[in-house]
Amino acid sequence: MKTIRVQYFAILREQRGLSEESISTGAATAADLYEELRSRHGFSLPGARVRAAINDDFVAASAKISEGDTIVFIPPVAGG
Amino acid sequence: MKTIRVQYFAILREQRGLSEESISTGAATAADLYEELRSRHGFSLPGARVRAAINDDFVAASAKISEGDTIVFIPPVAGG
Amino acid sequence: MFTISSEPIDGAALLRELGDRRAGACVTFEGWVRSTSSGRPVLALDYEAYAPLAEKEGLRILAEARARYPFIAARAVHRTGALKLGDLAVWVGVAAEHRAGAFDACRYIIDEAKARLPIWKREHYEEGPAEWINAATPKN
Amino acid sequence: MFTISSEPIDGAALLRELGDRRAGACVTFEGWVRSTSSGRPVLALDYEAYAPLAEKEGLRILAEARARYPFIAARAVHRTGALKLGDLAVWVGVAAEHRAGAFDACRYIIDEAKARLPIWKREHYEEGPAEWINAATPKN
Repeated sequence: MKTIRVQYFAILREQRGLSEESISTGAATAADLYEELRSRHGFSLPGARVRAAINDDFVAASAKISEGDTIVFIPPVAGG
Repeated sequence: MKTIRVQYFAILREQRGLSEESISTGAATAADLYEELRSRHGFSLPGARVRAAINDDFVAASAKISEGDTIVFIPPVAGG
Repeated sequence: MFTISSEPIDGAALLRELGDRRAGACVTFEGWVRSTSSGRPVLALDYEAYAPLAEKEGLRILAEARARYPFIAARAVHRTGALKLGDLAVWVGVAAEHRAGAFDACRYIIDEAKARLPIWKREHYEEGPAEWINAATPKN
Repeated sequence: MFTISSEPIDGAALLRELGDRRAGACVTFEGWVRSTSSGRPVLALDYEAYAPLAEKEGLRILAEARARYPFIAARAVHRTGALKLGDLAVWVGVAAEHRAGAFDACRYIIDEAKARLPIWKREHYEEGPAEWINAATPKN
């Protein structure tokens, strides 16, 4: 288990009901963590539609999570 | 012979030394008139590099000149 | 420089920053809040940004534009917060020696910014609940 | 509207004229007097226009742009007279529902204006006599 910080924006922030939180997780990768949070909070966006960032940099879904990381899941952007 | 008005701009104005004049001419077309003025005033631009306008509309070099027309010969434009 | 701003954007001041005696051309893009979206009447909207990453990604976009097109200076700002119809949501300006570089770079920057920056838009409509654009909702 | 002006161009005021609630994008082009021309240092320049025909031809260019690209409003002004370095020589602005139409129309208008309007430029250099650009002179 490691302690990390998660920040939420836009629809994820609304569905979670808060902007950030500290959590303890056994998830190894960003993708694993998203699935854990999705099932816990009922996020509507499937993992394939969300990008991940760790410590303010985009990362692959397979990126490893480390103790103390700040992780953000990025919903699809406005586009047009 | 007909009486017409000629306006000069840019390098033609400088080489003629005035902005406009009334002249009497026997020239039938815009191209004929330019050659007449060029030989009289020593314009450096050959006829092929000058466009003609009659009464504030672009015309072909072969356009006929009528009594009372205002004629302008248009040097190459600035471009860039 | 690419910045995220919660304050109104002053396009005229940004344009003055781009002034340069070597520049013969300056192209600007302004994105305005418009009154319809996909045919639906819109009343207002909110922009929310993940600002640190948006500014980093914005700088990457400016660097890519510089590698592709000849220009002297570029500046971009994206607004966040509650905006009303007609408000300036995003501003991009590029000064270049010649106009082709200014047009190409300005268009590249706004196209990439719209596609890549972590900035989200929620529209408020005349009818029905507000929606986050492009995000799946529980209903669809 | 396409106008020829002997007074300084107020870009901010022109931009406000283009405001429209249906517009989501506005692209502007500014042409500035720059400090070199084909590598030669320039001190200042004069623009001279055959104004009635330039405005007519400008309106034709705007009509052509409207037939080719989707936009809501366009406005252009070309300066005449004595300009110094950094001065605004030409301004084109296009407001459109979407940015592609605004970029395409703005670029079309300035490209055609530069090629077709009866407007001439005389450059004053650090060294040597002033020259009308693109016009053959007695010496060459």
